Amino acid sequence: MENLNSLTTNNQAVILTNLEKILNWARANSLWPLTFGTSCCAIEMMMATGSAHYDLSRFGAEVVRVSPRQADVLIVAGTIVKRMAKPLKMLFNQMMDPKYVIATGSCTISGGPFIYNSYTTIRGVDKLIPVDVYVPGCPPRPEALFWGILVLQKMILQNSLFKNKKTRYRPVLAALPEGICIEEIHNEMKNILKSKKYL
Amino acid sequence: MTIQLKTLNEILHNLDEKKHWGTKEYFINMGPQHPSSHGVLRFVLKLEGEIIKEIIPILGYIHRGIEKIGESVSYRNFVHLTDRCDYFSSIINNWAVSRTIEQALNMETNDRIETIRTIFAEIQRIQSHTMWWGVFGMDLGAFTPFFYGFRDREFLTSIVEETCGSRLTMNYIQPGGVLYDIKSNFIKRIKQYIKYLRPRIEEYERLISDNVIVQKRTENIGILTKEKALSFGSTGPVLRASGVPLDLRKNDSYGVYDKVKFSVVIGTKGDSWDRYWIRIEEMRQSLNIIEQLVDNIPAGKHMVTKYTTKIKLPVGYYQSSIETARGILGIFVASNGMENPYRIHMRSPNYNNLWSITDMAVGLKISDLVTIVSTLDLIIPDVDR
Amino acid sequence: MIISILKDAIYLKYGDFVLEKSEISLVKEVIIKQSKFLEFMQLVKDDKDLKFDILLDHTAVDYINENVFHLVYHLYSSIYNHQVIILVEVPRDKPVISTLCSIWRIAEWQEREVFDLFGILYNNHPDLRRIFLEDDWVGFPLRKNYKDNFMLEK
Amino acid sequence: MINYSVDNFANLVDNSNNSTVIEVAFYILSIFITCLIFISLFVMVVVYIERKVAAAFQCRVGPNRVGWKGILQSVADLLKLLTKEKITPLYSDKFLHFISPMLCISASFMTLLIVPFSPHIQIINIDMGILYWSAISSLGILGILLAGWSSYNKWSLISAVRAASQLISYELSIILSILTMIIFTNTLNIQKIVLSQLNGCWIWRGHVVTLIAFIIFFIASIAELNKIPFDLPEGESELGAGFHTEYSGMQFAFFFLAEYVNLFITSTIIVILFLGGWLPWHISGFSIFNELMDSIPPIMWLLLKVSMIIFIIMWIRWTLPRLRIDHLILLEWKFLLPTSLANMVLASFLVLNNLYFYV
Repeated sequence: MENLNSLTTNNQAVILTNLEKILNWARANSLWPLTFGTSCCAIEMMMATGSAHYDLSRFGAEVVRVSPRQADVLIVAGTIVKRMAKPLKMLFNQMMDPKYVIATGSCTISGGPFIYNSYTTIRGVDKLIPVDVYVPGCPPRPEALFWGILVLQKMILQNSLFKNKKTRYRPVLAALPEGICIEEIHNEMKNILKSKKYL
Repeated sequence: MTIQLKTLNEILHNLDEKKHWGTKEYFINMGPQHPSSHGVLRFVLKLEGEIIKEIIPILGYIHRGIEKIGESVSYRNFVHLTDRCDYFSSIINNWAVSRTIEQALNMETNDRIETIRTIFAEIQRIQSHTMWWGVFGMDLGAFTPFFYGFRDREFLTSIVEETCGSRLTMNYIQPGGVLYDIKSNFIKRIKQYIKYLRPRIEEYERLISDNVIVQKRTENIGILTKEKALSFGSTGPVLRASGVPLDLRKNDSYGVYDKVKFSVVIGTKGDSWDRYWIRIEEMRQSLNIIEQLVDNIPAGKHMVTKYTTKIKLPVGYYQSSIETARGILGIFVASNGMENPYRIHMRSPNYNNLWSITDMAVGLKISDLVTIVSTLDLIIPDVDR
Repeated sequence: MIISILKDAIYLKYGDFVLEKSEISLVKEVIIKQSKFLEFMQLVKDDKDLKFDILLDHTAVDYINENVFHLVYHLYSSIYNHQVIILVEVPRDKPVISTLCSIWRIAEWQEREVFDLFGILYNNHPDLRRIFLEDDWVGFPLRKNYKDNFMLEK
Repeated sequence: MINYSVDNFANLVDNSNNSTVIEVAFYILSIFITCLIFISLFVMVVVYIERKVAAAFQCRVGPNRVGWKGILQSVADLLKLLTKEKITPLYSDKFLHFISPMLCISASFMTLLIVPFSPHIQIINIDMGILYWSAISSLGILGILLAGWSSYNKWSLISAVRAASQLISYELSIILSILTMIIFTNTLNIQKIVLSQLNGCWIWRGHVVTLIAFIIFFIASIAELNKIPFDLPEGESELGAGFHTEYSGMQFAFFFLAEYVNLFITSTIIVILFLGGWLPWHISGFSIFNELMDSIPPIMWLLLKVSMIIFIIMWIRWTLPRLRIDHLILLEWKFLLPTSLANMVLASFLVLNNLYFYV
């Protein structure tokens, strides 16, 4: 396999291009979510996957599998606490490749309303498992979850996950205008916090 | 003075030695990620074939330490946190905290605020019961009620969202009033909804209650007698199913519940069927309450004190409880005169309803355990806080 | 019943159990001596005109500067629909009190929660272990002097 | 009246006695390929229809983004399952874990041989067609049992034991209701059974008796297919994913495929025994009506009737909740079995005194 890759020009195996497109199309259009709801975001996730108004089965993600073996996408919905970290990691490792993770809700992105003074909440799920798509909101509306799934589908179709499996793209980066990188934003936020102007 | 501290492994270990293991009994772990565990409630079951010999609920998989956060957060901010506990009766939780603060500062609220609060509390109760009915159907194996329950709840959520601004964690009732005044077409839409939901509840009855499979799976399953219900501290529909007419809306008559005619629904045997049937009846009662209130909402200001005034409770203990969709929610505040409470504790209805399962589910099968858990209508983030 | 009448009724009937009358705050709490606590609770439950048959709530408050724990028991009677809060003071260095499992079954798990978060021990409690936190968790989070480097102090 | 001469592929090859080994091999290969193509097309269509029907019952839309109106949805599912990673759990019984999906899918494939699409299109017309079907379909139970046992997971063990007890006990009432029909048709050959219903399908010719046999067969076949209200083996809310918890990718697709092939085969058997297989729907008096009905080819008739039965099964699947394990066994042993036995006695009484229509 190694020498084959060297043959390719932009790290894209010439022979596989069309086959890969078909497989990506198949994987993108039949994402089977794994039910993993802990708190209030789980209700919005159920609202999206299981309710008559917002119907996730339009995008092919209707079959909500219970066992991690048959699931493709792990929608982490709700606060993750220290005691839940081990089962979450075990579940993620039990899932079969190609697997994706959508972190819905501000609790999974950064700990949400329980960041300060909570002795158990994990501040951000990406400390535990690699996350593909972040869906902000507390709880995010079902349409926001659809946005997350459509972004994931686009990423799969663009084959942006397979090129280098180690680094997972963070969509936040994609939305940044040219010339600005994430570190600048972090420093700016730190100064504001230190200066306590907002109090 | 016999204090023996134990750990879970010791419990699981001596469960093995206590009874010599026949080849039949074995351990199973209805893990934190289980479709019918309503969240992250974990049961360790000791099974013999399919019959449950012993059941150990294990919590803490969503314990965020809300009471510890409560000690470093001002009273107005704590109202946000109560939304994240029992997210199916979030407005009623907000009302509990605001009522405690209003009683402590004996802050008077006018009639308009009280009627709006009662209307929204009943709306929240209907939302929670339709959601419960859908999940109850799903736990019994029928997938369609899940969608019907959500469909009806969705109409109500859009009405509430128009006024409160958010779908699930409303944070609508603040100490001293209500955050926003009700929108102009709120009354019209609520009346439409009442006309829409009444035949729907008949449809619910036809789909699930008249179904002989459901009746067979819920009658005489998980019987909670009156004495046991009281000693297990269960409240709300679970206690009323065992025949105890304890409903704070009637006894304490806060809000405008005393001006409204509604009956407290009581069961007889306290089995899963009673707990099921009571919630369906309670949905009808809530509809009646809203119908009586929605026409004559008195005029007045929707907020007595400005939203940004700081709240400082005098030193001492304050306690008030309120009837949520699942039971009595008590807020206990110990204040030392500072801006944030010295100690704040929520008496969660789900936490106390949960433990009666250790006595009810012994000797029944796994599918009965699933029925009982879903008739107890537990919300695990409210159990763990 | 109005709160004050209920408190006076308890003072009248069980005067020697009561530690001191508290008038300062609105809530209907009655402070009880630690020694005769279990006996008082049993009496209060079976008393024919009080009949507190539901132990609604049990929690604790940590007064670190007075070096004392206040244990709060919130009782409710489903027949007369009145409620009372019973307080017991327990020294901070030796927080031991007898369990109420024999009177109300729910006490077993409410006490386990208070043990888990405050570290208060209950003698002859059938199954005293942590309920929310891992068994090997060090320290009791809700105590005022609880230090944890995982926690972000605001 | 069209006289249906029963000749099909099997006879052509047999009487040419000088058929060499290569011809036979080529013949079997062609059968296998046609079966594979038919089955994969059929399953994809039924999966799509099941999702759309379920969506209609639950007042939602169902897949409509993938391809025109969601047609390619099941194609996407199949391709994704093809390329999913395969796993054999560490402590599982490797060989059994590998073989059990094969068992399941081969059991349902082998029963494809006797499906009479039309008088000419049938792979083999063996004399004891129905007996062959009931024998082979019980092989599927073995696959499920091995799957649950070998995947070293307590939940799938419970579900496998539940599946075994359920399928074996409902096998009884299926075979008994087949026997009552054989009393009427007194032949096991499938084409002959269909031809025996030339002037009226059995369901109303044998009036009460065949109606009871139809109902019992229908209930027992739903239980055989693990469809709600009998889906205890993979009850979503009780056992999670049931016996196929530890299977992923193509192995899970085999169980999925086997389930739908069994659905097709069982509904064809119902159609053959009770609704007059590929025979057009004739009303004795109206000759023009009958000519019109004859214009539709027999294979369309069979697929029409089969899809009707499949729709009813789907309808039941999306409305009823699930039975409990002891109610399930109680229903079979205490209710279905005695009625089907009494039904058989009644059937023999009817046949002896020629009391059914069009004797």
